[in-house]
Amino acid sequence: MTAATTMPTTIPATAAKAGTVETTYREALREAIREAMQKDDRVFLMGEDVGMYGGCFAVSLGLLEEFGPERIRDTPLSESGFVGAGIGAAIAGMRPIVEIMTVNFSLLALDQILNNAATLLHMSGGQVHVPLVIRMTTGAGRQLAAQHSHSFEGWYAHIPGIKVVAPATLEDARGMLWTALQDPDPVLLFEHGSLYNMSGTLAEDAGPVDIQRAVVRRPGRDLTLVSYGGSLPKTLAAAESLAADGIEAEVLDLRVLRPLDDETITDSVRRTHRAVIVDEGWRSGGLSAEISARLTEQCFYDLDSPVERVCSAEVPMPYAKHLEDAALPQPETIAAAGRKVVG
Amino acid sequence: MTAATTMPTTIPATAAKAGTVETTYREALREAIREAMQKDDRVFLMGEDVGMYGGCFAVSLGLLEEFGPERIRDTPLSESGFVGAGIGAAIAGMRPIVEIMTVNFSLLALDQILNNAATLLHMSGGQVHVPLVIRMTTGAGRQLAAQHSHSFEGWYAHIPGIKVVAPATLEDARGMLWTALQDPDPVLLFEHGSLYNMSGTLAEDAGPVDIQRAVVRRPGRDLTLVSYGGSLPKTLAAAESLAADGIEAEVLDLRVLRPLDDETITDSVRRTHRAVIVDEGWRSGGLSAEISARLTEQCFYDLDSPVERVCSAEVPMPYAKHLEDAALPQPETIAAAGRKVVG
Amino acid sequence: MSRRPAAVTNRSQAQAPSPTATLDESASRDRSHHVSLLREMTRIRLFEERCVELYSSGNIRGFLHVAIGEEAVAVGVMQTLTAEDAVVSTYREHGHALARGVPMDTVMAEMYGKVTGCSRGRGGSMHLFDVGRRFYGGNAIVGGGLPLAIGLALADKMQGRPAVTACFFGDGAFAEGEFHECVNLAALWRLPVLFACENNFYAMGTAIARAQAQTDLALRAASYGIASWAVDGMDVLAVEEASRKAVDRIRNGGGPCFLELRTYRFRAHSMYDPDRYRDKAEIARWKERDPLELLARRLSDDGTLTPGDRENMTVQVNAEVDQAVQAAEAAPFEPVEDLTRFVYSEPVEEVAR
Amino acid sequence: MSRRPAAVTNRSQAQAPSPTATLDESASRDRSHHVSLLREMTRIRLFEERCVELYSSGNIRGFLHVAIGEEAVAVGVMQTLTAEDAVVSTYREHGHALARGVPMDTVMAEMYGKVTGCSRGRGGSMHLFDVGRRFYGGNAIVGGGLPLAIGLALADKMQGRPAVTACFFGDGAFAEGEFHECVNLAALWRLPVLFACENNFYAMGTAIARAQAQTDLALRAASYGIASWAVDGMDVLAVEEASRKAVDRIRNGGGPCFLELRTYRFRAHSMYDPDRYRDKAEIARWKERDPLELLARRLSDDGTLTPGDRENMTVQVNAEVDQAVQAAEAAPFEPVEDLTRFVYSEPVEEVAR
Ligand SMILES: Cc1ncc(C[n+]2csc(CCOP(=O)(O)OP(=O)(O)O)c2C)c(N)n1
Ligand SMILES: Cc1ncc(C[n+]2csc(CCOP(=O)(O)OP(=O)(O)O)c2C)c(N)n1
Ligand SMILES: [Mg+2]
Ligand SMILES: [Mg+2]
Repeated sequence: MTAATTMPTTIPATAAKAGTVETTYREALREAIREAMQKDDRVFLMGEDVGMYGGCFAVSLGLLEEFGPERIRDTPLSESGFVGAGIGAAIAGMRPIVEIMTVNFSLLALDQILNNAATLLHMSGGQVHVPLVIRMTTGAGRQLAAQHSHSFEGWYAHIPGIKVVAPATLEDARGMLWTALQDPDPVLLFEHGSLYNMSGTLAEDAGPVDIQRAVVRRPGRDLTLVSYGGSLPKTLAAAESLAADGIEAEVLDLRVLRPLDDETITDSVRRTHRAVIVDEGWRSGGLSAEISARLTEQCFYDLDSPVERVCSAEVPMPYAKHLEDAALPQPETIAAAGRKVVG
Repeated sequence: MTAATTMPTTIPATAAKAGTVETTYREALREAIREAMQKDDRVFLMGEDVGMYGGCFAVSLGLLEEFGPERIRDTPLSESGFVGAGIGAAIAGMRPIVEIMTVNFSLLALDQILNNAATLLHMSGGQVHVPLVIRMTTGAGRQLAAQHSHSFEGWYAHIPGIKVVAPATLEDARGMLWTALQDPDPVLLFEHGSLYNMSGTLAEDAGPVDIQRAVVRRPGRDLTLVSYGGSLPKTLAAAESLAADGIEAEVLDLRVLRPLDDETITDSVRRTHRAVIVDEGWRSGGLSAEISARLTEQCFYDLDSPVERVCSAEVPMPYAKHLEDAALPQPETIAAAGRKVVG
Repeated sequence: MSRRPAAVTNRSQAQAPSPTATLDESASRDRSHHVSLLREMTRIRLFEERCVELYSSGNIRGFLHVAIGEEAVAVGVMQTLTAEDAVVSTYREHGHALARGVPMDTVMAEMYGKVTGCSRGRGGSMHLFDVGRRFYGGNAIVGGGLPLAIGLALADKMQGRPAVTACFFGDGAFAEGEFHECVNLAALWRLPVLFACENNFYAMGTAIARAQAQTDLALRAASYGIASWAVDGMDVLAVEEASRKAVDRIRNGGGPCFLELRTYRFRAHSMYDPDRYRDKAEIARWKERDPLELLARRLSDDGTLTPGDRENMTVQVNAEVDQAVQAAEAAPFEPVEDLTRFVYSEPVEEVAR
Repeated sequence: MSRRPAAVTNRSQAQAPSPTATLDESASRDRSHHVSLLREMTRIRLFEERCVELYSSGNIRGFLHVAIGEEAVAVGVMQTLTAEDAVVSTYREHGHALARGVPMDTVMAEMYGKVTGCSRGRGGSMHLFDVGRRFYGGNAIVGGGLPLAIGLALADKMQGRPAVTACFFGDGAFAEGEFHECVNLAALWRLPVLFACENNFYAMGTAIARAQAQTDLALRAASYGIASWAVDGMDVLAVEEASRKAVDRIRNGGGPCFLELRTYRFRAHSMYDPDRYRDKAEIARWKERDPLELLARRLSDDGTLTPGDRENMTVQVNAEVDQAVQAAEAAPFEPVEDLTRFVYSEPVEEVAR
């Protein structure tokens, strides 16, 4: 395992011991890249418009000036080519961070991700390691319509040979990258587009976090709300509204979508006996299905009611705001599902 | 809905009324293509080596001679290009059958399938219909190793806007294509590589079958084995071995992976109270997870034991036969899971 | 008025048809035609300027990419297409849609996400569709429209229709693998496709020289064995002339053609883009070749258009834009119950097909 | 012996280096070197002929693609690479692996699926790996190795290593979008990549003229702005000469080069292929240019090799093949409990890294 195994699970900012700084999810991601570039000269960032433009969502703004065009490497529009180049570079000793602007475009590189990155170690009989990190923006909520709003992180979590992480907090935005870079295998890191502007305080000395465990973001005894990424804030809001009704929901943040941290999930559900899974991905065959199936397999006799799922409507995302809102999990729909399993 | 809605569910060959012919899965697929080409001059077949070579698995052998190079259209190695061309041709009034040699290569065309074929109708507000059929070979069992052995049909079933079918019998190999071609939306048809040589009898007048319903391939009262495609023969074999132990398994053939026929599945499980899902896809986040989740949602209180899954090991498929065998669902592992849920 | 033949550089390996033989001189000689070109470009310009305002005021959301400065490309090419021809476009497609004849009020309603929009409000700025006018969108995957376009052309060809499919895409899309696959397929099968490459020298913040090893795109395209020209994309007459030559050739069975339409976007890539990567002087230089002003100057020089005429045209077009905005504001949203419609085709439509 | 410069056609747009300046004349003048070339080609030929037998007898399974007839390409190119250079190959890669120095017994054991195989039996014929020799597989997605290759080259370049990455791929792969993306990237970033295109004129059953609108692949590659040559791929000396020129150029910072190595497979695409699509006469014509016989004839003409020498060589190589088969048959399979190993890296390896 990686050095990260011994690292503590991420903790809420409020518990930070050292001094704190005001920051945003975007800045925390940028700090993580900067630190990795400083600490390890094998690390470089490659992708469309990461340099001169400053990153399509401004994550890498300023890094070109700091590290130069070799290490903050703008690419042409050639997703398969440059993702594959990241794989090759990882094999030959570099520690590339490849950025794909939006998860939809990653489909153009999926052959490389699945048939090469995820597969080379196995089909070479253990010889070819691919220590690559791929970052992408995921998710809806900004009226970007059907070709810019997908949530495929759960779909990617189907693939053996890769790891999938989804930071939902400032700590994880700051800390997951370094740990992912230490991992000898490909790690896909999904940044939810609606979180970039999320602000808050972060410990001044915030650093690497584990990429193995789910965590409880809000304790509760009556039911478990399983969530991650862009759905976490909505799920916490739903928990508040349930609390107003006297229902105490425990909120889990999966953090790592592959491999799933079964232990933390089942621990919680064995206590609460009820679960709702919140996933912005489509419902059928999504990550929510896997968690539901595992709960059946692992704590069938602990469940007091059927596991519920709150997912995106199974539609390509519409542009119009009222339709997009209706298509996505919302605090109200999450809370309603919570009431249903408790009730 | 399509004309197919009123068609009867496919029935076992033994019940055929008219004269019968000896045939194979491969020949049945070929006959289906031939008939479609004869009946509708908007139909054409396009893909790598479908013509001069005779089809990489000889499905289209002889069709070039019969229909000429315009309608049996060999393409260069350009999966994204020619799958997208099939989408465009479907939009403009043709009824293309696009063949992708093997499901692994379809990843190169996934952007076109997901971002265009599955999405155009919705994002055009209902204007752009894509009556396209894409055929591909899926599955392992022939020692083709990690880049030619995947089962992604369940993964494709995650995508709204497309339909996914998987013929497991001669009747379905013969009858699904025509119905798929009548569908106004994209249909993906998955042929399991291990079935091509399957032989048997087929009604002389075998024709179109529905692409909506799952069917019971073997009735039973003690548990339900849910299966499809290349796993069906293995599942039927497992049912025989369970029968030898006095356990009567009902075997379902899903036939259609999207949209799933919930009714037939839950009908069976409500009777048997126990279920094992057999799916050659990887387990985590696969189709088996979705069925398990739905069983929880739809018949939680009917279940006498947790739903089990028998899937492929979560590895890129190894070449060596003993490892490949160990990686795949087998009659023994299916039967063992059956005993477990009954026991 | 000069014909500016120098603006069209023949990059074809194949022998190009003689310009005199294939160019429709009469059309471009027609003064009223020139005025209509200016009006079309003005419609696009004022529509998009209004969109920028409406974006700032929050009436339009999502991504908004305007083509201000590039109007001559859309208008010039569209002149050469018939109603039977097909168009495939990009996410920077308001101009293509308007020039193709998609009514301005349906386009504006789409920007507002209203059910009266040309995509019922589901598409927004990046996904304008009008199948009745064979306008097949509006694709926000860079290069994603290219395979569709060759498929449309294939179907037209197989069904014996004399239609041409014009596919617009940018210099950035040229780097995508799909471009390579599609140009080869079109050339191999001699499909009736016009590859209309809008080279505005940037893909978001990436200048072409930082994305392409060989920046002469017309030369590159010619290597596939197709006729290929580089064109001054700021000169609507040059665009029309080149496009007519290409479309005639295609329609006459000459196989696909490639036009590199050299143009420039005067504004940032999208409303999110602070445009840090371009030199102000470069932008200013290109603005001197504003396609509207270039044409207007000619029309005023040759006496076709008085300052008053121009003023009138602006007033009329602004009225059209006002009307489109009012209609969009007044229009209803789609009922939220209809969210899951159009994932699959509906029975009633099936019957009608 | 003639140098056959006519076999190398310069397609580069860039200025080509003068042949006399960059070719290593001494190596090809060396007779013993020529004999070793023949031996290497013979090793590949006899290894693959044995594989065909072993396939028929069921000892080898899965897909088997032999390169019989194409040996000069693998052997010629490998002469020009050092141990520090990297190689990326295809599913038709026995010859590349053997010529690169991957021991024959590990390759044969891999065909048998044994744990002593160069990929522990997990890869089989299509996935031979030997990272110690910088032989990075064995890729069965057509074109799938190209992005890897440019990435390897990028890493070498960024780390200041003087290595060159040679990437083999076929005429069929040329049509894939990844080819386009990768050649452009390599050219743009001046990466040390040798694009070694094995043009055997067919992709499975599809003749090149039915797949490529422009069949002159070297010309097409040159359009990306890289040095590009078409080479007689049946003449191992011509291949070596061209490859040396290209590799020298690449190593000296000249950017990527493209070689179109014109060759032919004497047998069907795979063991499943009934080869219905090729003319018997065409095959016979190419067999007259069998690369082994071409070289052997020269060596016999210039007195380097007697018939006895040739016979001896065959006996020795056959003994090597026999030995490899025996070792493979005797070797164990991997324990089935190890099935799920190598999906993720193992801790012990992590420590060693
Ligand atoms: C496949 C894909 N990759 C990246 C993007 C993000 N993106 C949107 S527009 C654009 C630049 C495209 O440039 P170009 O093709 O020149 O068109 P222009 O915007 O200049 O009109 C990029 C990178 C995308 N939409 N699709
Ligand atoms: C992406 C992809 N598409 C299709 C195939 C099936 N296939 C295997 S080899 C081959 C022909 C490749 O031809 P070429 O590149 O010329 O190599 P050659 O076999 O002639 O050496 C095809 C179509 C594949 N393996 N990968
Ligand atoms: Mg551009
Ligand atoms: Mg070939």
